[in-house]
Amino acid sequence: MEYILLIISAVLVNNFVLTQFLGICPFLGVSKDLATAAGMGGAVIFVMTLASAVTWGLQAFVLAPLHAEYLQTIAFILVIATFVQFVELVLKKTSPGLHKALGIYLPLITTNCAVLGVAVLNIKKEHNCLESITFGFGAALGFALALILFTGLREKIARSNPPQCFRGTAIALVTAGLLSLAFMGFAGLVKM
Amino acid sequence: MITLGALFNPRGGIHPAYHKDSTESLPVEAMPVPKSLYVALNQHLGAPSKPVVKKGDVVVRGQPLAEPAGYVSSWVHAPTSGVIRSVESRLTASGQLGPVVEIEADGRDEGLPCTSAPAEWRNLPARELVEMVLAGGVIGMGGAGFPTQVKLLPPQGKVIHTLIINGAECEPYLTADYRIMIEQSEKIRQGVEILHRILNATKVFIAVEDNKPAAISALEKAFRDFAGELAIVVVKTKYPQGAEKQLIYSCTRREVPSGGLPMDVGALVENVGTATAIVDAVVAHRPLVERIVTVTGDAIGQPKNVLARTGTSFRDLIAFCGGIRGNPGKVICGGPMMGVAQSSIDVGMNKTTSGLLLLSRAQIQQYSSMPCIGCGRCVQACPSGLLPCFLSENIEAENYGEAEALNVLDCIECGACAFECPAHRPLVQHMRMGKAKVLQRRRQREAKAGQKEKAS
Amino acid sequence: MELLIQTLIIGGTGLVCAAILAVAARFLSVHEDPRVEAVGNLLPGINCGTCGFAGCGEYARDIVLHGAPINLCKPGGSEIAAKIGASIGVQVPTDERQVAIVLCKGDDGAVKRGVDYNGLLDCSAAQQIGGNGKPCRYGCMGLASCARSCPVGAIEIRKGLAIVHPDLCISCAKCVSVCPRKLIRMIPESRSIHVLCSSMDRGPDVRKVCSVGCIACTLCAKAVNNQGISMKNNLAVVDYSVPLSDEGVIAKCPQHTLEKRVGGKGVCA
Amino acid sequence: MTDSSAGWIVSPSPHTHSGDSVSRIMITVIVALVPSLVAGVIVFGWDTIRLTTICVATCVVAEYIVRTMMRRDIGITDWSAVVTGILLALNLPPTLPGWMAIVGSLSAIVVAKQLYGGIGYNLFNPALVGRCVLLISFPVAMTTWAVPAFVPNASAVDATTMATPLGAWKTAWASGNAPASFFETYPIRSLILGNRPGCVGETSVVALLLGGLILLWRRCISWHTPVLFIGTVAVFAGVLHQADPARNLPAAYHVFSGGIFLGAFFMATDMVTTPVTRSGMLIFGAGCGLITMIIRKWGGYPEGVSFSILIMNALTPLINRFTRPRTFGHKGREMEK
Repeated sequence: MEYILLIISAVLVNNFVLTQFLGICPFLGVSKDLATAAGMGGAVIFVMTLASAVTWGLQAFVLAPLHAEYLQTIAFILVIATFVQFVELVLKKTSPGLHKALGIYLPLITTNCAVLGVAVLNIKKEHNCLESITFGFGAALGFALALILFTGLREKIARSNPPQCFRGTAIALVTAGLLSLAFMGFAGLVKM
Repeated sequence: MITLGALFNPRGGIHPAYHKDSTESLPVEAMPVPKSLYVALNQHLGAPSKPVVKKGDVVVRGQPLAEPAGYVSSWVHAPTSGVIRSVESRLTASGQLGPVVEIEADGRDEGLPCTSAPAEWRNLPARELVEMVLAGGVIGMGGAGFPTQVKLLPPQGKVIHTLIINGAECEPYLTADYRIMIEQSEKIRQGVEILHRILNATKVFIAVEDNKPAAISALEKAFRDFAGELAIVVVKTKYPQGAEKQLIYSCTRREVPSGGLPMDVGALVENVGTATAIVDAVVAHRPLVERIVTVTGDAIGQPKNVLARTGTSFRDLIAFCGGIRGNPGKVICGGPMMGVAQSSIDVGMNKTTSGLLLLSRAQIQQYSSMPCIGCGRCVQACPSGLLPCFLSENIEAENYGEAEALNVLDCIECGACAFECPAHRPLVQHMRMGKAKVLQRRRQREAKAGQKEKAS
Repeated sequence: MELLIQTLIIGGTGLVCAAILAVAARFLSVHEDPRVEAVGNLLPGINCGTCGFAGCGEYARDIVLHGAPINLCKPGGSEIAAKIGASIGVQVPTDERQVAIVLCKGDDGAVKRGVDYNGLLDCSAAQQIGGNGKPCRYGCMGLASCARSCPVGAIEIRKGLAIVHPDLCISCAKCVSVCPRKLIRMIPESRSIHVLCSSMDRGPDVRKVCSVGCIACTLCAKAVNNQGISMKNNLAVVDYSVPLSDEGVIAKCPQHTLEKRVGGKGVCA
Repeated sequence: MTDSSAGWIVSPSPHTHSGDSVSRIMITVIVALVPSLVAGVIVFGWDTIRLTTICVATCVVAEYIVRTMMRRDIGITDWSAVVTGILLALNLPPTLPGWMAIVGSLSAIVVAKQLYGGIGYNLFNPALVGRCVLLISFPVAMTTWAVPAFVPNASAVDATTMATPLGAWKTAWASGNAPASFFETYPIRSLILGNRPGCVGETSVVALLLGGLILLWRRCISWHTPVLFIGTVAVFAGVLHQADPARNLPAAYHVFSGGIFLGAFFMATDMVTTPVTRSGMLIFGAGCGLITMIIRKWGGYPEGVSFSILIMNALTPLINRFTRPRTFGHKGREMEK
């Protein structure tokens, strides 16, 4: 039950994109087409879940015993980068179309603050191994959900008619703001 | 023979004001042959006919003016006797330029000498009957103008087992088919017998909308002792009930597959007017050179059902019906839903011209450039199950790939969506443009694929 | 000591990761022609699409793998074409610059509109219902589809008539395929004499609807002995394949359909 | 008469029309809102008129100014800004300061509507965006409720304010106690008539239902969304009540209090921001009901209608995508290419 609440909290209440504003770059970058967004969501779920597990292990078994917590950031990024490179290799092999559509945003998951954020938050909230994985998975799920939701909205924005100066990213950011306003309704749903 | 209520109800549809009362009780009136006639050579679907006369030739009524220029094409005959004034590109009732033969009538209206006695068609083989239909220049008179002989010769492997006679006449204002059903129900019966003989169909349906009880009883009387399996289907009054695919669904609950033809579900639909034209062509060897036109609308002096020669100009038709009253907003060839707004009245009527409509400004649709407000009424009205609102937005944004994915090619351009649209968007125009662009893209894609194949 | 631990941790993690990736790369490698990337790097990368391909990358792939012409990149011009040619060893075709011209002169002053139009402001949409009420069935409708298709804004609609500014034209020919009445042609830039009409109606019919249309009087064709201007379907047609130098012919046209325009500095009606 | 002087029109088909238009729909909505406005005036008095005037005036003026700045057609003749203004006013507590109402109206018209290009292009219901911006920015002012005109149980009232039924229930249980004399303070009859604290226009179920019927009769809305919205809330609340009658309000209380009727008939049926297909409307209504009840039961707010509709607005493009009707002559539903 606790784990389910953790997931609900990460998906709805503390959605990484919509209430914590992490990972905005790919959120805006790959939300133009449903299939691409779903692919990105999948990639992020993979990277985030595994990175949560590995970084937790790295912290618990290497950094903490050796009192080298100050190396957290750089070591975590190393791990994340590996996973991202791995996903990139897999996608290039299995789904070149998706690989092409994701373009620069795929390697950019490395520097996606959402992924690093999950790893760091796991340590900060003193999650155990299973909690870390659950939290990582939930956060990634929330990211994917927000991405897919936003894709639908982007499609409608593409047909809308904003003033010249608001076209493109500007109106997308306004929309993200309104979406996050709507998600405020979930505030207080899970007290964690 | 039996009379059936509505069998199946196709999806969507609208209920416009019908305005049929001003002409439905008026008997058909024959119009004298006018001085000049403008006979278009592209009245039918398919290749325009090839002219066989030239400027200065003298012709008599029923003499061929042009011959078929392909398999899907038709003969065009002289509607009266006179001199050919010109054969050139002119404005036609479709709104486009097309080959037109201008005839100056000599006033004598002589016909071809009768070469053979009325044929005893019952003894002739089907093949010969089809030849006679072709020679008579018969085309679908409901509006599309598909050459009838092509429909009567299904390719190998296709069997037509259901014949549907279309008397729905769902377009508002028009009463031409209604008058045919009342005044010539016996002739329709003869036409059905000929079609029955050609096709050997197992089932015959005659579909009439339930707002035409007089036509139904006239048909019931004419067909009461018909030998084959025949049913008069009283379909629900709604637009576009008379559209070919919708009517097939109403009678058989079969859907013509996307991109297919009625014969793919074993059906053939003929308009009641076409049925009478077939009788003329087969029994009397008389080619199709005249038809009944409903001249109506609130800007015409005297609404009438007129029997007029093909090529009669709209100007002459209007003059015969009491001239223009007041200030017309639109002159429309055909009905108000699918007809073509004319930019000139010096245009000849076709074999497919079922009506000429003069509407005042108060009666007509005014299109605007307002954005879609997403009410979804077009979605509910669309008989094809499309999403006209999103289609039009995508086509406006030149997003033709998405338009293709939304099946724009399945649009039948009936106009139900634009009739309902509270934002008055020109949805049908969007669809037509989208269809053209999607087809163009497809051709380009195929050409490119062909090139690549060649290169590799 | 501290330094050693740091080095060991980061180095060790990096080593493990590198090992994993090395193994993965071995099993998941994909081969791609290196020339595609080379050509792609030469292209401007703005994905304008004027070459007719879906972006620069696609065009690069087509050049290398399917032998597409190398001079299609308009923004890059001849300079980039030369570079691409050098990198993959293909000769650059050299031709005179082509510019678009609208062969109609019937603006709102010359053609009186008889019937109003109520529908989409798009040429091909209007053409499907026979035009937008301008009585000439061959001339420019002025609904600006060509102007919208022009990637550089070289087409202006002036008094209901499309006019190309040749100095801005990048010869992409997009407008040519957009015009439903086929009024736009690509011609060599140096050609200066044009018959600005496309109507195939007979003279009296043209006169009825347009004050500057070609009435097929044949004076111009006779003046040049059918060398460079010839009559075809009730219309004088300029043969742009050869230069036409005799400028006296312009004065011959009673309708002022013939006009002289050079390289963008010409007189536009 | 010659052609050139005839002056008639060429246009694409069809040449005839049903006669309905956007401005007619908007005027019908305004007419349908009149009963609720009247009810608001009866229950909360002058504040109703004050807020409505401020919101409508701000919306119309803002729309006019923004359209002029964007150099677009001035679209205010379609009456949509008036509708937004009235709907926003009906969604505000009666005592809200005027300047806050102005802030809400500006968020509604400028941010939620005109930034996207005006009517037809907005993604979220403008009035609800206005309300939620206010709710998050001024939580105290937005949850201070005036005492209605005819209080059945005066003992539950301090001098000037009173809690809404849902608010009273939630606050009491937050501290672990059942609210005292709840069913005497808020009898079901006054919930239906509208004699209870709440937003200006959400209280009178009778008036809202009357308006909803006008919209249904004039074909401005279809029954799908409201029925599924209210039905889902009723079923959800009913199940909860069955499971634990002491802690959960009966279904009727959930349905008749809060903004369910206002939301179901006037906000969840907004044409622009809701699905176009019938099945989409069903999903939309059910989703609204579900999210409303989740927020009411487990969320931080006592009321969730506004947020639930906004969230479903965000889902609308996806719902439209996945509820495409089957095209005539095609085999299956093609959801996605």
